[in-house]
Amino acid sequence: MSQHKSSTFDRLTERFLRSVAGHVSRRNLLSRLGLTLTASSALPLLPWAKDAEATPLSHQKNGAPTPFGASAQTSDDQRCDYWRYCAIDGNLCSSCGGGVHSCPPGTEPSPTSWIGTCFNPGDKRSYIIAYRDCCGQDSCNQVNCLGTDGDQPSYRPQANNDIIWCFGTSSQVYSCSTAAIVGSAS
Amino acid sequence: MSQHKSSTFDRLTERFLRSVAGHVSRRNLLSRLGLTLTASSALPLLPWAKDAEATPLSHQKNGAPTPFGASAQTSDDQRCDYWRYCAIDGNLCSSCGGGVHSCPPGTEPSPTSWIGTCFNPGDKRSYIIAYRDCCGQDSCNQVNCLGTDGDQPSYRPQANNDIIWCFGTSSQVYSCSTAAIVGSAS
Amino acid sequence: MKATKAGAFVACLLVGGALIGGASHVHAEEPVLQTEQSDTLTLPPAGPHRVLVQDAVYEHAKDGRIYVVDADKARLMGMVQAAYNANMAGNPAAKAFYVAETAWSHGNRGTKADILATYDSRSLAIVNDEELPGRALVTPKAHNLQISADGKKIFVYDMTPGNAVHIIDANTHKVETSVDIAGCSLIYPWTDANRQSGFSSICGNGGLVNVSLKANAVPTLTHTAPFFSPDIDPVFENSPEAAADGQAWFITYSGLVWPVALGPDSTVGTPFSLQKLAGQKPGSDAKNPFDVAWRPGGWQLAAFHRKTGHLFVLMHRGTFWTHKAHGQEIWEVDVRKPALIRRIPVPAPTSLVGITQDAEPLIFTSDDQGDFFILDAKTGHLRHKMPHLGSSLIYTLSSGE
Amino acid sequence: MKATKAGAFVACLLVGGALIGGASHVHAEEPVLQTEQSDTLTLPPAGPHRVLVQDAVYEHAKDGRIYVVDADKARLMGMVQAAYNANMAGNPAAKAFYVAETAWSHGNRGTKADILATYDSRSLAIVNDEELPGRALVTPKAHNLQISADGKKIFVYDMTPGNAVHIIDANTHKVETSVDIAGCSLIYPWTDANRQSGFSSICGNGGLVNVSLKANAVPTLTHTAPFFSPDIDPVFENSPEAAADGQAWFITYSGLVWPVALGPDSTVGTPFSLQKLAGQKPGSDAKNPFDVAWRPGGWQLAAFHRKTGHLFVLMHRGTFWTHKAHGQEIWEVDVRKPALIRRIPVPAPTSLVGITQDAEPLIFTSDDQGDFFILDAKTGHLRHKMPHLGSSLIYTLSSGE
Repeated sequence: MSQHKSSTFDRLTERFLRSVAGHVSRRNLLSRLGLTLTASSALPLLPWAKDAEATPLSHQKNGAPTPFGASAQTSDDQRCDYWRYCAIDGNLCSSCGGGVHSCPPGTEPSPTSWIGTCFNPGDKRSYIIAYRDCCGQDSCNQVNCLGTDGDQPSYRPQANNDIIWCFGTSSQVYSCSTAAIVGSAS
Repeated sequence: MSQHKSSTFDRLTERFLRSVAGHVSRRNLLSRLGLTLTASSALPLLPWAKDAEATPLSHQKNGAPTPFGASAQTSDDQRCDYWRYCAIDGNLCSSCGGGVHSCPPGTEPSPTSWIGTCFNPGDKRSYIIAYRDCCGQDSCNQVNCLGTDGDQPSYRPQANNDIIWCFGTSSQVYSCSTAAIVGSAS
Repeated sequence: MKATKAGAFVACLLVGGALIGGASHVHAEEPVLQTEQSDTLTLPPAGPHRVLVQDAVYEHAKDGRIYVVDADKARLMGMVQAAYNANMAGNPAAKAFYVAETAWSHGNRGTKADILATYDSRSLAIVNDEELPGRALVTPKAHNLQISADGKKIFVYDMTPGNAVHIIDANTHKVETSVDIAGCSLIYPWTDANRQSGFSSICGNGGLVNVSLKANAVPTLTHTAPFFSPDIDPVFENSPEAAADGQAWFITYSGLVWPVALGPDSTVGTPFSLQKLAGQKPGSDAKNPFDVAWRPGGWQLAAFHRKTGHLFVLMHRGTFWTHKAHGQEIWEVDVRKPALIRRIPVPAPTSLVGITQDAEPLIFTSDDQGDFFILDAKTGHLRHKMPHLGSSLIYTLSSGE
Repeated sequence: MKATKAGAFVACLLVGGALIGGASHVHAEEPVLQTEQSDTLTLPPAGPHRVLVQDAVYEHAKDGRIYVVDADKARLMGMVQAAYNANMAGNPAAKAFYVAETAWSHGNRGTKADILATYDSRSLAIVNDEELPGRALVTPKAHNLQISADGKKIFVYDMTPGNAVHIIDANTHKVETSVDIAGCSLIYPWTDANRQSGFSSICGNGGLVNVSLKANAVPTLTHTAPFFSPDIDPVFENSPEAAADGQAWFITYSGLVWPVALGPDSTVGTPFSLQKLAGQKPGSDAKNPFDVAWRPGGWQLAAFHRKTGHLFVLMHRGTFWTHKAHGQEIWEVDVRKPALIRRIPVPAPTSLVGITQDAEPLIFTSDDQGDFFILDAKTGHLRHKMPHLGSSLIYTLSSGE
C-alpha cells in the first residue's frame, strides 16, 4: 500500500533527526544548536532534489520541474515569483531591510530552516534553498509570499513552511524569511 | 490674557483630582479605586454642561449646541452618529457583544471614565455621558468611531478621549467603549 | 489621610452628579433619561449555531483572537485573546473551552510563556491560565490542540523541534505526562470499543503512531505501516476526524480520501478519489505537477457532518502544489457510499469551510478581507455576510463538533 | 553522548550538502551559483533623510512598531517593536534612540511591564531594556517621551491618573527622580541661557508648570499664569517645540499660534492667527462651533523647520471640534514675520506632517491605508509613495529633529 520512497541519504538524516529530536529536551537542543552551530552549517537538509529529478521530462515546461519554476523570474528578489521563493511562506526579508539571504537589522537568522528545491530559469539548474527565518522583531508585512513547491505538512518538518523556524534564536518571534542557496540539486 | 472660565464645581473637582492624583502612588490609587468604588459611582465628573449652556442660541441648529448633535440620530447605537457618541473615541461595545452601557463578556468596565456632554435630538436635552472603557480583551475592531465634541487634550484628562480609561481594572488592555448616561445637562 | 481624601473626592462627585440631574427636569415635558449603571454581559446558553471563529491576525499575530458568534443572528457576542499562532479546542456549548497560546513578557522578547487558557463559555472569564512546558509554534493547525472524547484530557502538541504531546488533566489543568512521538506530529484523539482512549499522530514515513492511554500506566505506542507517500501525495493535516469514534478521513493533496479507523491499532481503509466521484479523472500527484484539475486545498479545507456522514471539501482548479490555494467550490460527499452529493459555489474564494452538527446545519466560509459568510447547508445559499469580522479567519469550532 | 550525536548529525549534513553541490557541475556550462551564508545587516550611518516612522497599529496595538526609512530611496531599512501606545524619542543619526512601551506577560493579562528600550541606531539591537515605574497609557503623544537637549536625560510622562514625569539617566538607564506635576501633563524640554535644563508641562488651567533640574538638587517648579482657555480654545498637545532653545509654538484648535519661550519662567508671546495670515477671518472657538473655516487638525499636525523658522501645519475645512480631522493642505508659515509662505495640497488626507531639518528638506504625510508619502519641501511635489508601509502611521522623527 505504501508509495513511500526515499533515498538512503534521506532515511539517514531523517532517522537522525528523529533520534536527536525525540530524546533531547527543548532547552538542551536549543542551547546546543545555539552554541555549537553557525547559522549556515546547522541546516538539517532533507533534500528535495530527488523529486525534481523524479519528474519525467514530459511533465516539465522550459526545463522546469514545477509550474512555479516554469514562470519564475531571476531579476527581482522583492517579488513573489523570484525563482528562489518556490517554497517560501511569509514576508520577504529583501523587502524589510534585509536581503535575499540577509536578515534586517535588529533580527537574527535562525540556525535551522526548512528546505525547498527551486528551479533557476537563468541556468536551468535546480538548487536547494534554505528558507531561514529572521527572528526577534514582529512580522514586517511588506511583500508576503506563499510558495508551495514541495511544501509538505508539519509531519515532514524540514519541508514545511508553516513552522516558525526560530529554534535556537534568542527570541522566537517571526519577522521575515530569507532564501539562501545551500547546494545545487541538478 | 487669560480666557479661562470655570464653574466653582469645576474648580473644586479639578483641584481635588490634582490633589489626589499628584500625591498618591499608582498602586495605592489603583487599589483604592478598585476596592472602594463601584463602576457607576467612581466617575470624576468634570461636566461639560456649562459649554452647552454657554453656546448662544444663534449658534445652535435644531436646538443642538454642536454640529454633531445637529445631525445625530437616536435609533441605532451601532452607528457613529448615535447621539451619545458625540465624544467617543474607539470601538463601540454595542458592536462587540456588549451594549451601549454594557461591556462584552470577558471584559470589565473601568470605574473611571472621560465625560462628554451630548445633545439628544429626541428630547432636545443634553446629557452628561460617561465613556467607560471595557478592559481586559484586545481592541475588538468592529465599529470604530471618533466623536470630538468637547474633547480636550490630556492636560484636561476627564475631557480627553485618547487616554486608556482602564485605571482600576484588572488589566489595562483596551477593548471597547461604552456611553452611559450619568446625568442631565439641560 | 490619603484614604480620607479619596473618600471625600467620591462623595463630592456624586453630589455633583445629583445636582446636575436634579436641575434638569424643568426643561421639557418628556421624562429625563435615567442614569445608567455599567455592567458586563454574560452569554445565553449556546445552541447548535454558536460558533467560535479563530482569527490568526497574520500581520500582527501577537493579537490573534477568537470571536464568539451567534450564526443565526450573524452577531459577534464576544472575543478572547488567542495570541501568536494559538489553537482552540472544546465545545462552545460546553462549560468551558480552551486556548493554547504564546506570549513574551516584553512583547517580542523577554520571558516566553506557553499558556493553556481555560475560558468559561458563558462569561468568557478566564478560569485557569496554566503555563505549559511548551507548544509548537507554527501557523495554527487544529490538530495541535485536541481534547479527548470524554473531555477529561487535553492534548497539546509540542515541537522543539523534537516531537511530543503534553497530556493535561482538564480538572487540575496540570500536565499529567508528556509522550515523545519522535518523527510524528499532530493529534487525532480516539476512543476505542472498550472506551479506551488515546490519540494517533501522523509520521514522516506516511504511517501513524497510536498512543494508548491507560489510567496509572505508561502510555503505549504502536506504529501503523506507511500507507501514503509524504513526498508524492501527502495527507492534509487539517483532515477531519471525530474523537468520539476515532474515524478519520485523511485527504491527500491529489484528492484521495483515506478512511482510517483510529485506535490502538489504527486500520487503514481503501481510498477513494474525490474527482472520480465527480466523473473526472483522479488528480495527479507530485510526479505530474503540471496537470490542472479540481483539487482540494485551503487551510480548514474540510468539515464533517457526523450524523449524515457528509464531508465538505474545499476544491479549486489548479496544478499539483496548489494545496494551499483558496477553495472555489465546496464538494459535499457522502463518505458512506461514497458519492458526490453536490458542488456548492462559495461566496468568495475561501481557505476555510465549517459546518454545524445539527439537523439544520449552517456552512461557514471566509475570505481574505476577514469577512465571514454563513450559508444554509441545505440550499447552499448565503444567509449572512459579517463584513470584516476579523482579518485572517482560519478556523471555526461549532457546538458539538 | 547526546552532544556527540548532534556533532555527527551536522557533519553528515555538511557532507550531504557537499555531495549534492559536487555532483552538479556536469549539467551546464554556467558556473553553479555559490552557496550562501546568512547574516544580519547593519545600517549605514544616517544622513539627514533617515526617518523613524511610528505605526501605532490601532487595531492591534500590542504590535505597534517603528519603521526605519531611507526617505531618499523610499526604502524600509528595518523595524523595532513599539508596543501598546508606545512613544519614540531621540535622533536617528545619533548613537541610540528610545522607545517607551508597555507589554503584559500573557499578552492581554498577567504582569504589566512599562519599558524604556534603548536601540543602537545602526544595528537596531536592543542596548538596554529597562523597566519603568510606569508610563501613561494613552493614544501616543510625542510629548510623553522626550530627551533633554544635551541627550543626557530621558523624560517619561506617567499618569496613574496622577501626573508625574520620570527622569532617567541616559547612561545608566535608571530613574534618577520622579517629579509630581499635579494637574499638568506632557513634556516640553528646554535649555535656558545658562545651559540650565528642564521641561515645562501644560496644566489644566491653561498655564504651564516649569520644572528646573539642577545637578544634585531637588527639581524646582514654577507656574506660568494661564494664557489660554482649555474649555474654549485648547492648545494642541502635538504643538512643535525644540528642546535646544525651548521655543514652542502652541497651536490652538481655532488656529491661533502662541509663541512661548520655555524656561524656568516661561514667557508667553502674542498669538497670531493662521487664518489671518491667509487673509481670512480668524477661526471661531467653542463659543461658535458651527462656523466652517480652515482649521488646524490631525495628530502630528505640525512640524517645524528650525533653521528657516518655517512652521508646517495641517489644515482642513471644518467646524469647531474637528481638531482631529485629517489635513487637506499644509500651510507653511514663517513664524518670524509671521507670514504665510505657501499652501501645499497633500497627496491624501493625512493626520501627520513631518519635515527633515536639512537645507533640502523633505515633507512626510500619510493616509488611512498606512501609505507613506515623501514630498519635496521646496516644490511641494510628491517624490515617493511607499504603499502600505504600515497601518496607523502617526509620527515621524527625523535626524536632528
